[in-house]
Amino acid sequence: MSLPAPLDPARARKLSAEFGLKGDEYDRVLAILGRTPSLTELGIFSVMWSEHCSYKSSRVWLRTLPTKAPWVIHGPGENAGVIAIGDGLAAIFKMESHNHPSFIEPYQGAATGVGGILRDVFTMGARPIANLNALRFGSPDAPRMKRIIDGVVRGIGGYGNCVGVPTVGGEVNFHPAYNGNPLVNAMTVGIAPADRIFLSAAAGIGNPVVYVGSKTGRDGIHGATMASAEFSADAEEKRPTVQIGDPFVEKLLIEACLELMATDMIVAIQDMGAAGLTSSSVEMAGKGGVGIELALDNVPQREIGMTAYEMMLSESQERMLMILKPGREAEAEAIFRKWELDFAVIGHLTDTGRIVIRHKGAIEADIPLAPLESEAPLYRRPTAETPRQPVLDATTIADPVGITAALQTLVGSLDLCSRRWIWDQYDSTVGGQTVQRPGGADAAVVKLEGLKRGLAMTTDCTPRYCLADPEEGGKQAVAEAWRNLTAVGARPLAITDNMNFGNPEKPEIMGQFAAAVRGMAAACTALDFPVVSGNVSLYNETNGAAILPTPAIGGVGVLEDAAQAVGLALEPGLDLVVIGDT
Amino acid sequence: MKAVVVVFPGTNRERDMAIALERATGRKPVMLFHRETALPAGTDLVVLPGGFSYGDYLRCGAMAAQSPIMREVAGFAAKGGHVLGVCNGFQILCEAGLLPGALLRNASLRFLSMDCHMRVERAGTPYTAHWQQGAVFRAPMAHGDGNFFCDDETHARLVAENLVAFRYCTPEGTLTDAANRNGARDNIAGIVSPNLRVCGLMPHPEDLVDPLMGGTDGLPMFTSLVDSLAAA
Amino acid sequence: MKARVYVMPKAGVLDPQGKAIGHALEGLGFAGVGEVRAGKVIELELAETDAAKAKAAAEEMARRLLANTVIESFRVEVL
Amino acid sequence: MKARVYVMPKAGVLDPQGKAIGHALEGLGFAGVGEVRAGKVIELELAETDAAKAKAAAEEMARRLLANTVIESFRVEVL
Ligand SMILES: Nc1ncnc2c1ncn2[C@@H]1O[C@H](COP(=O)(O)OP(=O)(O)O)[C@@H](O)[C@H]1O
Repeated sequence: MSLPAPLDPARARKLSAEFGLKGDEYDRVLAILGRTPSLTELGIFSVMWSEHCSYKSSRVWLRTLPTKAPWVIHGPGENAGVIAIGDGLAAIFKMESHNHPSFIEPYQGAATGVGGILRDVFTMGARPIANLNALRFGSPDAPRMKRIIDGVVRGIGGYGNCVGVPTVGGEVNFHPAYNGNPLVNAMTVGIAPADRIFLSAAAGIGNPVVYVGSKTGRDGIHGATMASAEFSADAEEKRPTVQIGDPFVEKLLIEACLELMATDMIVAIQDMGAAGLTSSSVEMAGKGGVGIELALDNVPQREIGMTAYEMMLSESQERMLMILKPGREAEAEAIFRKWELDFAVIGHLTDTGRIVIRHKGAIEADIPLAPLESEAPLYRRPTAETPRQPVLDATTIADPVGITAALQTLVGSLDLCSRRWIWDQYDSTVGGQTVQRPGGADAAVVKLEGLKRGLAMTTDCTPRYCLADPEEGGKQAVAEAWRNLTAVGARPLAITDNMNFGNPEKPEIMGQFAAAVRGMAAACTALDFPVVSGNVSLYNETNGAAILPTPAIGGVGVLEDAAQAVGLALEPGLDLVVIGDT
Repeated sequence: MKAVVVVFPGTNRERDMAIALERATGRKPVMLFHRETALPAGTDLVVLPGGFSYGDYLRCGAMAAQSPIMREVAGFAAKGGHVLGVCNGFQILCEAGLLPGALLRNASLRFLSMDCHMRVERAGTPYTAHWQQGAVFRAPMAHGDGNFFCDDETHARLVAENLVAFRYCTPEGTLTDAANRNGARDNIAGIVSPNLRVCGLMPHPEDLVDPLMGGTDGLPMFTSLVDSLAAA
Repeated sequence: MKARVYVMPKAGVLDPQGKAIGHALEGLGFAGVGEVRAGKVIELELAETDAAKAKAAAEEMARRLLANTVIESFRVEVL
Repeated sequence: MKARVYVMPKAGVLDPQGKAIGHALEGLGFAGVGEVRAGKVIELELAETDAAKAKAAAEEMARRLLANTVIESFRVEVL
């Protein structure tokens, strides 16, 4: 078999740095391949070993989080977390960030963030029943910030409303530390029969690899290529890095996938998230311990003249990759055609343990999968503890304005003022199961169609606490999620998290991260409230200044009877009772 | 009453509608995919539910109005069949010419998701039989393009022939600009055809048929239909 | 051939989008902006090579789908 | 003067609306329709009477508000 055309060795090393690989990381690429990589291979290594895909800075810490409980069906490691909620059902949920894209193009960035997290959930067989979000904006007076806030809110609504998944809750903070780096974290909760969960591990040598959804374009191919004119001789400006969402296609994809999942044709399925075709094919084959061969000529393409490199790195939205049982292609295709979606067999599984990419009669990549995973960089980066803040004695603090004025100032402050203008743009009732809408209770409550049972859900984090003391802040965020769930009458079951931090190569940032994880782990253990999924977003910095440490927590709990849900509206004639020390 | 709920690509409130219909009739409606070219035998009521058919691209409801099944729905209506369109379904009925007028972008240009109040302007139709004339009820709305528009001539006819079924109002029943969140002409929230058989409205009575979801204000529409159609 | 279909709100039809844009331009400090109307352009690649036929086809598309003549008027240009 | 600002999705940027319209035209039986792109036209009444200045002003409005230049390109015409 012929080998992929290697890059010029000196150029390859230079390019690897542009693609974000460190020198020693590139040395490992050379060792694994035993030769200089082709452009496509370098692209695959660089995305698989990116912080985003490999969790190389955070993994050692994430491992310390408690992830088990009798009701946990699948913890971290799958597309989303899965817990048993009774009646033979499972709740599937996860939270994910779309911070940087939302800064570049707020509407589309936020919209595609919602689209991505929805796919993570329905790819496991769940019908999405609710969306939530956790937003951090800069000072409204900062440049562009009003447009960012407006665009993000409209983008979340635009996507969720169109796919018909109610947006039932969320939280918003403002702080100048987010001026150049707003955070957009989106969460989806779905429901599936507990014995019909779909996983991503590929199996069955010879089984077809199937591509469904939208066509592939040059969306979101990372900046480095844009900079290297060589790959875009025909005018760089034609190559937008912004991904555009198509919630209409996503809605069709949900219906088509659920229809296919009701049959027994699927062996494995995964959405194409960041670095779409690369991460999905590598992860599916890697998890299954098999090889995979792709024929890119068969990939549905939106643009003319796309290269193997571009197709493997494209982040076009609304696409999924599946392994089907042999001989079932035509039946599956009929379902996707009915929903007017693209469907293509683009490869098959092999027993070689390698990923082989063919395009236009040439081999563009040939990489052994095991070392791509086992040799992936893993860092235990140095940490510096956050200096302890002095503890203030509240009784010694002067009260210059009086309690009424203080209360008015607080209620009118950005962090506490009404969020109605936000959730008035989100369809919170579609589905007809929303028992507690935004603003109605400490957590949203959604009933399960046809059953008494309901789920409660919430997102929580107070970044200024985390800045003052990341460990206590991490603890507090978990505890607040737990309290909000119990406050509506639900039994808290598990959380997902979205760890938003600055540059992990700085010890003080890594120290914040480690401390927040410590605090979260302590709270999760104490409350029997495991982490079942999550996402990490690092390098949230502008001109060297980091955002506040923001470990956003998404909590889910169950109510045996949704009719028992309690809201927060006070009614005349009731007694007020305070529980706990003030 | 045999109800059929049409599902277009992008329809997303068909389940809400099915729940409301089942609650009122005791039987599940038939869910009909838009590619079908015939209505089931014995259909009493066709419902075009809410959602974003074809992504609301171009104009809300424009592409769905051209679907194969819509020729059947038009024929059914022409023969005096009952057709209800809610939200996107209302937009589709207007685009298909089964009801007059059009639904423009909300005056605020924003998607509006909130409860609104409506006054029943025409009681005694198959859709409003269980309300008193002038009754006020609540329903969620959730739309970006619900701003009802029609030209002067059409408006005069709607008023003269008493075809305005619902108007946006305050909880007390007063017609104000503030209660007319989407900017609709003359506070119009819903209309009926001259034979009273075709009805379109923007808000979602089907989402308020259960005390658990905040009330049963929307239920009379469905019980009215059951009574009117069972008698027919 | 390429055809462009321009679709504009009819005179007398409320144009909330145009109005909002007018407001926003004012807010940005642009002076001397009068009425603003917001419409759509749809660009079509047509296999047809005869200009008159292409125009007729695009007009038919506009009538049947691209414009809603209750609220919009259209104009077709062939390039 | 009157200025028209045409705003189109940039080449290569996904245009979900154009795609859906293309599908629908096909469904209606129109043959030979290739790519469809959907954009906006904004018609502005300007007090300015000098064509060059009016054009410059409209271009500035497009850059600052009417077009999202991350994903859209624009073209100004003065009538
Ligand atoms: N971004 C958002 N999206 C949807 N709902 C939101 C958002 N932000 C806040 N909310 C809703 O507004 C209400 C008040 O929010 P918040 O002040 O964060 O509540 P709490 O402090 O009780 O957790 C909650 O019901 C919450 O779900």
